[in-house]
Amino acid sequence: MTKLLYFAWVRERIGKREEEIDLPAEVVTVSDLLEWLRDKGDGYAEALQQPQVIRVAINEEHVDHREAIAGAREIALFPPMTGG
Amino acid sequence: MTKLLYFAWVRERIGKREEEIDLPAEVVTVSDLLEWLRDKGDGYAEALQQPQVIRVAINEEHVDHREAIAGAREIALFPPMTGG
Amino acid sequence: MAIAPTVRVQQQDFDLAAEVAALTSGRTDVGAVVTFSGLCRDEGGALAALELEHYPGMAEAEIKRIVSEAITRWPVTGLTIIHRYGQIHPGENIVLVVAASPHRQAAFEAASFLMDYLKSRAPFWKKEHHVDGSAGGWVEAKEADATALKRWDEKGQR
Amino acid sequence: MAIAPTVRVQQQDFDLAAEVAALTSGRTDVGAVVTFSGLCRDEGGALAALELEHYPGMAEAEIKRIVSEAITRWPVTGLTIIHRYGQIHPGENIVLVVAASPHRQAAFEAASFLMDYLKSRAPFWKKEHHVDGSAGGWVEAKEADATALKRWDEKGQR
Repeated sequence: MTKLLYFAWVRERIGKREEEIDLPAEVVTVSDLLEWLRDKGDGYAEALQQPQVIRVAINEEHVDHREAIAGAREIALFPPMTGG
Repeated sequence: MTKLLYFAWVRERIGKREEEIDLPAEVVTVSDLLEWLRDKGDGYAEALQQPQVIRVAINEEHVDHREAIAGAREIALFPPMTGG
Repeated sequence: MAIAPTVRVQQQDFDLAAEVAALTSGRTDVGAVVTFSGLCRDEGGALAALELEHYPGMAEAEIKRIVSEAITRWPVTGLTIIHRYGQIHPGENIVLVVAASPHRQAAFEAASFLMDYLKSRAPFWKKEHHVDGSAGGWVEAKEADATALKRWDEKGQR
Repeated sequence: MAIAPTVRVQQQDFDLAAEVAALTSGRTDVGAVVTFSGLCRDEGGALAALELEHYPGMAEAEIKRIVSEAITRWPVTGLTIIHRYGQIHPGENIVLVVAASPHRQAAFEAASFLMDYLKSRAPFWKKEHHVDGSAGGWVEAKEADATALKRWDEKGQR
């Protein structure tokens, strides 16, 4: 089981803050994950329709979409940050 | 009569903070003034031995050594500034 | 220089003077302190409040990584970053950066670097709430902020 | 922008928090406040005090000219410069610059510009007094400060 976290409009569109998901073996990279999640329902499709803008952190560290997700305890998806 | 002001080591070497001087007609520019003052005594000679390092303000504004001193009420001589 | 930076992510306001004092009191090796305070603007009267969402845990971790990078780049004697979250009204503080150093250029550059990195790398998101009751939506990341970040890469490569 | 900058040349210390509050209180158009505090260092324990001499009248006039220049260059909502003179001990404040603006880059650049100009153009001179009782002599102007000033000329010409 992997913990998925959603923030800002990704959270609003998916309609939840977090969930535990059992990822299938064919989901190897961050890109694979975003594509796979899009098929989980309308909210996911809406949140992830432009996967290239989604920022991803694995275990609280920014990662590239090409990154492998093997060993991830926690994967967070969110829009570009607007702190400061 | 023109008021001359001296600051920092220029003041210390000349040995006074200020003086009123009647400048002769041949003293036209700041450069002329520095050269003319050097002959006024040992303190002046010591303070102004390297005239190119001396900064000058006329009526409280920085000026170049080529500047004419005509009309100056107050001329200040000092080393490069070290504020801030 | 082994320094112990201060990083806090909190709902409550901060005290600028106290944070500066914490980096200078009883010390005689600090020549320059630069502070940056980021405040909420009302956008010409349209904005009622900003709602700042953050990723707890990662926010602190990412800011600490940014701070560590600054420490390797500049001879700082102290660094403090405080970032607020929650509801913030116009005129209120959002973020504080304090950089102390023997030298002014290092203090200016470290503070400016930290702000640029906070803007684009720290996991915070701003949502606008309008005076007329409408939800203004999420603030979009600015191209200018990404550009601001790049100048530090270039410097690093020189 | 018509702003009323604050320029003070004084013997007594200043209050950083009060000066920042003066530029932000009751306002909702300020997004960024950068402060620079310059402090007296003890140079590894050798320095007992700095004696700051200034040219009364011209010091204020010159700082006001520098401030006017900054106002034409950056969209600032407020600027404050306080420069102390007299005897200053290690750990004590020498100078304060506060720049407030809607935007962070403008606040950083205006404050940095003001400091570079103060260093090389404001009529102040520092004399060192050593712990061992010897007069350390007058601090010499640094080449680096002249160089720091030049970068603003280049920007102006672009």
